[in-house]
Order: sequence, then C-alpha cells, then structure tokens
Amino acid sequence: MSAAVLPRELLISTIATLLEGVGHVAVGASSPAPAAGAMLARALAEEAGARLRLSILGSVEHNFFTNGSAELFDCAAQGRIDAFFLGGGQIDGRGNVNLVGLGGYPQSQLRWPGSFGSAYLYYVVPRVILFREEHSPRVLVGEAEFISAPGTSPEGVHRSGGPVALLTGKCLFHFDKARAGFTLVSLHPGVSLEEVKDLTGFAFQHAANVPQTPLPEGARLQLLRGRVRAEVAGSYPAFATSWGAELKSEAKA
Amino acid sequence: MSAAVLPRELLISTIATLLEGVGHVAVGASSPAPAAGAMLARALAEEAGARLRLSILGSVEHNFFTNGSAELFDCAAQGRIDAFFLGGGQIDGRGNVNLVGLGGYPQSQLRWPGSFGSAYLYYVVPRVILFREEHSPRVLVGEAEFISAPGTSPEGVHRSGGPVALLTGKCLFHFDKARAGFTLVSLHPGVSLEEVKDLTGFAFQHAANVPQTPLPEGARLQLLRGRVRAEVAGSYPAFATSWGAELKSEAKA
Amino acid sequence: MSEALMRLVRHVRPGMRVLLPVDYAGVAMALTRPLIAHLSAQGGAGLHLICVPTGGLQADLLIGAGLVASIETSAMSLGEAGGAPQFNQAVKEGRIALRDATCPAIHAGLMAAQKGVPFLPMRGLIGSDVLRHRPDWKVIDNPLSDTPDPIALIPAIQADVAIFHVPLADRDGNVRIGRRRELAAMAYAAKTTLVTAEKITETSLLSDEVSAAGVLPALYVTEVAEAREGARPYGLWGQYSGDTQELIRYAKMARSPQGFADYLAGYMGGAAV
Amino acid sequence: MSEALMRLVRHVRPGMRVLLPVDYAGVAMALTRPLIAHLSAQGGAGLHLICVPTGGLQADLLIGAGLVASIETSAMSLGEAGGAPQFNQAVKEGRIALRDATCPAIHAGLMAAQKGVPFLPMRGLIGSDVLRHRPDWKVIDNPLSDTPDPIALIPAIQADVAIFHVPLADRDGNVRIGRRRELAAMAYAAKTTLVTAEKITETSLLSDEVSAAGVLPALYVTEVAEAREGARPYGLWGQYSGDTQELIRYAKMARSPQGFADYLAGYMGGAAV
Repeated sequence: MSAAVLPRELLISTIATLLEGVGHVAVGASSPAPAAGAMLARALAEEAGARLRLSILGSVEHNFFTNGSAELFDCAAQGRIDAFFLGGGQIDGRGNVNLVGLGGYPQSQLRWPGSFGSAYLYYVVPRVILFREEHSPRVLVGEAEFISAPGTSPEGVHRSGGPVALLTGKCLFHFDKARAGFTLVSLHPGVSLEEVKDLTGFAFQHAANVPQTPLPEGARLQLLRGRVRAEVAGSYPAFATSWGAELKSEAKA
Repeated sequence: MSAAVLPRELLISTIATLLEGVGHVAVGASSPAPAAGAMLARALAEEAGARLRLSILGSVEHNFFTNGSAELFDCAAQGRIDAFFLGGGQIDGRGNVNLVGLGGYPQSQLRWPGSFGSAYLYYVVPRVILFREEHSPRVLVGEAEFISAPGTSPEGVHRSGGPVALLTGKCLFHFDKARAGFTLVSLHPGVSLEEVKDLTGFAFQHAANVPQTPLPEGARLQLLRGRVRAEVAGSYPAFATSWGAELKSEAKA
Repeated sequence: MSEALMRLVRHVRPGMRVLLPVDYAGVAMALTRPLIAHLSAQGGAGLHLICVPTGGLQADLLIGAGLVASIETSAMSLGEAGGAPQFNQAVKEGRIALRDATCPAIHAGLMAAQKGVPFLPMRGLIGSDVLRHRPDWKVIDNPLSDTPDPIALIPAIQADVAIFHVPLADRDGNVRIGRRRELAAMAYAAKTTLVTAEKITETSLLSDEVSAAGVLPALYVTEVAEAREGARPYGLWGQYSGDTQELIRYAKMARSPQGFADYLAGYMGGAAV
Repeated sequence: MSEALMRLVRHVRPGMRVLLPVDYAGVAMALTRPLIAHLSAQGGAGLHLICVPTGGLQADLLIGAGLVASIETSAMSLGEAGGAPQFNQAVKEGRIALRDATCPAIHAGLMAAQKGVPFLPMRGLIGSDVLRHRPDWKVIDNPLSDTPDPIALIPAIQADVAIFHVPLADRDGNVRIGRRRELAAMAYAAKTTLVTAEKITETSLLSDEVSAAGVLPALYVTEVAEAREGARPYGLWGQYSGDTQELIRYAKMARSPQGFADYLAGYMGGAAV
C-alpha cells in the first residue's frame, strides 16, 4: 500500500494548482518545492497538450536564457513571465514583503541577504505566489519593518503584477488586490482555523467553513512521486533524496 | 623607377597623418580610402611600438564586435572610439552635414540614403574626419538644406566630439570649433588657392601662403604600396585592383 | 511558395509594425514573395516598417508593391548598388510617411521595449534636423544634473512582428543568431517573431555552452521555417556572400514604375507554388 | 602569489569603484588573496563594491579584511551556506556604507553607463523602502505620458574596475564569456577590466562565428592572467561545480572576528608567494 500524502507533496500539488494556465514560470535557485510544483504543472500541461516553460534561476542546465542575469527581468518586463515565487523574512497583512532585515535600517540588527529582484518582479509578474513553509507570527506579521516590495500600489502607479496567493506549511491564502488583504481559502489536513489565527500576525478574511486543501491522489500523485521526483533530483538532489527516504519510511508505517 | 604618387595615395597618406595618436578608429563600410588610411596609420603605429585598432563596419572578417550593430555606438558612448569618418551629400561652412537630401523635406526631390549614425557619432567621437573626394560647390555649400548633424553645439549641450578636419580631392581644411568654421591648411599638388575658392561654397580662413599637402615618400610610400595595398584588398578588392592598375600604368609613363 | 513559408507570413496582418534587419545581419528574403502575395490579397496592407537600423532590398520591394504606410529608418541603401529607388520615389511623392532616424536611436527604442520602459535617453541629436522632424522624440532637462543638461528621450519601439533569417535553428525553435545581437533585440521588442533558417537541426542549440552563447531561445520565437539560400541575393554571415550584380540589376529596373513592375512580376512568378 | 596575478591587482587602487560578478557567472576568487595583500599594504583601501547583481564570498572576504568603504548590492548570500557573516556584522555595526538595490536596478545602472547616458528609467520600485533609501535614484513624471505616470530613474554606474573569471582567453586578450553577458555589461561600464582565465589559448576566439558569439573583445579587457581552478571554491559554468562544504566552513568560522581572522590567515598563508 502506497504511503500517505507527505506534507511536502501537498505543498507541491497545491503549487501546481496555483500555476494552472501559466505559460512560463520562473523559480529562484533555492526553491525546491516551487520548482517541483512547476514541474508537476508542466507534466499536467503536457498531458493536456499544452506547454509550460520553467526557468530555474542560477541553474546552468535548467536555464534557457542566453543574455546573462538581466534576461529574467527583461523577460518579465516584456510580459513573458506569468508566474514567480517569493519568500520573505516577513510578509505582512497588506502583502508587503521584507527580505532585508529587522531591528533598524541601515544597521539591521538581524540582516537577511537582501531584496534580490523583488522590488521589481513583484510589480510586473502577473501571478506572484508567496511561499513560506514556516507559518509563524514572526514571519506573518501585522506590519513589515522594511518593505522590499509593497503588496499593492496606488492608482496611477504603473503595475501589471503582484501577489495572488500565500502558501504556507499550514494553509493557503488568496490575496485580494482591491482590499490589499488576504483571504484564507483552505486549511491543510490536521490544521484548524484557530491554530492559523494564533500563528498569523495579521488579520485575514475567511468563509464560515474553511475547506481542507485538496490532497493529490491517483494519477496526479503517481506523476508527483514518479516523473516529478526524478526531474527535481537533477536540480535539488538533497530534496529528492530526503523525499525518497520519507516515502520509504511512510510506506513501512 | 617607381611611379609618382597617385592622387589616392596622397589622400590615404594624409588620412594616416590625421589619425596620428589614435587608439581606435571606425570606418564605414563604403570607405576604401579611409580604411586604407587607417591601415597605414596602424602599420606606422606598430613600427613605433604602439597599437591602433581598426573596425570596418559591415565587415564580418574585420569586425571584432560581438554585440551586434549597436556595439559601435555603445563603444563610442563609452569613449572607446577616437576617430570616425563622415562623408556627406552636403557639408557647409559651419561643419553641418546633410546626408538626407535636397529640395524639400520630407518630400526630398533628391533623396540620399539617410543619416546613418551621424546624428549621434558626430557628437561623441572626438576626432571626426570629414572626407569627400569630390570638391565642388554642390557638396561644399554655404548652408546645408538639412542638418543630419550640426558641426558644433551651443554651450550647455553635452558634446564630447565633432569634426576636426575636412579632406577633399583638392585640399585639407581644419575645423575650428570655437569659430565654427574651416581653415584651409594645405593644397594638394597642382591645386591653387583660387581654384579652391572657386569650388568652395563657403567662406574659410587661410594663411597668406598655403603650403602643399605633404606627399608620402620613402619608407612611408613603400609601406603604403606594399603592406597597406595588400591589406585593403581583403575588404575592398575593386579599390586595390584599380590601385594596382594605376601604379602599373604610372610606372610605364 | 512553400506552405511552411506561407504559414509564417499569415502572422503578418495589415497595419502591423514590422521590424526588419540590416542587410548583413540575415534578411529573410525568402519570405518577401510570400509576404507580398499574402498581403496583396488582403488589399492595402499599410505596414509600418522599422529598419534595424537601416533598410535595403526587402523594404524597397514592399514599398514598391504598395504595402507600406510608413517607414522608420536611419538610411535606405542597396550598398554598392546605390540608393533604394522605390523608397526614394515614394518619399519624393509623399506616398509613405517618413520617420528618419539615426542608428543608435533605433537601438535605443528597441532597448526601451526590451526593458519594458516608455523611453530611453540618448545623447547627440540636439540641433539635428533628424530630431526636429521627430515630434515623438522629446528633449528634457536631465533630472539628475545640477546644471541645465538637455537630453533627448527616444520612445520605446513596440513592434508587432520581427522577421529575419539565420543559419541554423533546432526543432524546439531555438535559433542561432551568433554575434548578431540586434536580432535578439528585435525579438525581445516584438509580439511575434518569424524566422527562416538555412537548416533545422535535431540537436538542441542549447546543448553546449559555446554554441548556446549565440542562440536566441525558443521562448521569443513564434515560428521557424526552413529556407535554404533564404537570404539571397543578400549574403549570410558565415555562410555565403551577397550578389551585388543582382542588386545592381534591381536598382536599374526599379528606377521606373514599369521597370519595378517587370522586376516584381519576375520575382513573384519565380518558383512554383 | 604569482607575479601575473599581482600585475593584475596593481590596477586596483584605494577608493576605486569595483564591479564583482554573481557567484555563478565566474568569480575571480584566485585574485582575492593578491587583492587583499596589495591593498592591505596600502592601508585603508576604502573600496566601493558593486555586486552584479548579488555578492558572496569574495565581497565578504574583502569586507572582513577591512578593505571596503561601501557596497551596492541586491543581496549578499553564500547560497546553501546562508548569509554572508562579515557583511551582516559590518552592516549591523555601521562599519560600511550600504546601498541596498534590486537586481534589475544594477543592470539598469550598468546599461546607462554602457550607453553613455546619465540614467535609465525602470518600473517597479515605487513604494518600496529600497527606493526610499536611495537618494541617488529619482522618481519623475514620465515626460512621454499624457496622464501622470511616475517612473524611477537609475543613475549610470560608472566603475573604475571590473574583475571576473572565465574559462578561456586568447593571446590577444579576447575572453570567452559564453551566455554570461553580465560580464560584458561590467566591462563596458568599467574603465579597467581584469580577467583571470582557466586557460589561455593560441587560437583567436574570434576565428569562427560560433565561438565568437560568446566572446568579449580584447578592446574592453585591460589585462588577463591564467588561473587554473581560479573560481574555487565557487564553480565555473561548463567547467566545474562549486564546493558547498568550503562555503559552509567559511560561514561558520567567519561568524566571529577571531574565526574570520583565523580563516583569513589560513587563506592568505595558502600558496607560496
């Protein structure tokens, strides 16, 4: 009997759902789950006779760009990137992300790597998916201390893209641009609404009954554990290895 | 006994003199005499232990650019091009050049190819050498009908380059930026001051006694007829062939 | 005319803004006849040509065939064969709208489109009649300068379609552009990119790092068709030289309306459909 | 330290604006030790680093060695080994001037320098604290728009020196950069460009059109020196992978002043002079 769905598999499957209809998705170098989610979306698209292009930044083999590191941004500028992922040291209730640090600026007492391309891509990629496995009040805050990139922009400021969803290890939110706020749309198995409210530092909307995040099953789950796991091993060998090990120990259980 | 100096050899040699000290010169695709002049300057530089780079635009073999046709202009923008040549349907007394046409605009009754890169390069290349074999009142006019590029710019307009000389089949002028006008500096053999005045549609300054344009001789002439003629044959075979034919018939005379 | 070439030109519709490359960069001459046939059938194509950065035979044929409403170019020339006769005549008679440019301005306009910005600044130009006759180019005071510093702004050139020829493409649609990076600039700035290739190879052009450097990725290429000798009578870098005699022959004939009509008839009647 | 490498680093003087590439583009790690030796001898180097567009080990070593006055970067990271400890500490203590950027802004600044213009416009940024803390970046109203349209202007990044590593160079000074066009962008924008190469070949890299596409011409390269394994512990595209364990080892040690001093002593004491 095959193993129950693993937490990472739920996340990867949810990411693939969030990427439905996308033509070209870009994934950062340190993002195994988004990459796997994009690979699942690509496999599903191919079954449907469509095509999804995946750029894994910083990779030599899985990077078809030929014009240096500026090309991703030019590509986005030309409207050729449909989806992108962003993490964030802090994500606040208005969708603002902080990738720089805490405790003052410029002398951040806790300094993170930096904004990378977020202060641009967050504005121009139509479907930015915020992704953080850690769901805690220190990540999901009421107000980000430093705004690498704001969740929305005022009327009159040219902006063709922005956040559409926030996926964590506990749940999935959608982002409402008009309201500049999040709506909880599903809870992962075993997670309660109260738990999410406790662990989330910002207010959010939700329906009276919040459904469970759908689990991958049947053919989708097979695709995930088969083709996708093999593909992701190329770029993220450690991730693929630990995934395989978890499956083995789950199957025994 | 070797042939007397040919008219084209005088021009080529004079061009080489105008290029003394230059590190990188760009030559347009249809410019055999400037190319040969640059090749002579390069050969002389090598003898002196220096180096002169030559870009022949539109050439595949004699073009070391690798970033497409924008690169020449970027190169000039970065101050990496020291000298460039410009012809012109009309050149007027203020150094303005017309590469577009005559008899109205936009419906030019006589339409020439167009301004090419002149409306930019004329401003940023420090040493632009105007070169026209034809010395006539229809080329050298009082006032250009259309200004592809002006000879000078007002104070306050960013400009790091411009014309320094005008070489024709009859004589050599220098361009005085401060005065926005030409000074006749030498007459080619057999050409009189009166002839130049008759054939030039603009006023120019000159010394009481205008010297003769120096003829190439000795080692310089040998270099010209040997190495340079062989080198120019690669890019301008017809030019090199007719040069060789002229030398033969001159030697017999 | 091959069905593959017709499939490409069907992407081109009347009124479109079309980018064409300079003669030494790889001109898709093999598409000229299908393009003329396809657009003539639609009547009054009214194309807006943008030459990157200068034009030649292909643009002149389109102008002569009555398919061009406007042209933006730094120059129109047939090289050793002289000026472009149909362009010259159309300009003289005011039959096409003319946007004279200068080479780096066209590169700047394409770069602005590549970067998704409304304009790029550019030096030079001030005091030139080229600038004077371009109401779309603005001069502003450099906002970053303490002292007055006028500088021109070139608007982004957003094109509908880019059309060019390359030595090699692969089955995925990656195309070899080598050092001709202006072809990439054209593709970045166009919604649709149509490419003819001397040859289509089974091996991916991205499979080795040396080869991949001169490749425009399939992401930017809408459709590719094979067209051997596809740039003729122009040459193709690294492949074959141009046919100056043919350009001279064209230049002579195209000097008159009847001569051009005869040339075009011969040109259109060429290969069997 | 080899005399060839010392010859290169002598071009770098205190107070210079230095461009360094991102870790996967080809970092001249082999020049780090000679650079530290050369500049430390001059006392208080006060370099202004600009990371294209992010920095890592090389910049962190220079910061830890006390040679950096300011840094402009979109991020500082050691990849899987985490943050850059000396950078983090220097920022926390206010020991270096910090210019946080975002990747396309650095590309825009280099492009402005490449094009010889004072600025390039850029979308995004408005409402970001990155912009708020950059008094040198201006927001203007788009002069080409009929309706109010704010847009940021990024000033040209004019650098004194660019330093990077490539797989191959030839005797003329042409260097292979392959698809890493940001290295060309760095060279175009710098007065001096210093390159280390795995290997120097006798054959001209411009001798065939396929090879030439990925070449930065010698015109832009001031000096080249051979340095086998010259990017280590980083990898080099198409050549070898990076050594994550070494980066983790550095990250651990460099967390404390003593640990960093020990690492640097080991690093500087490495090969014989």
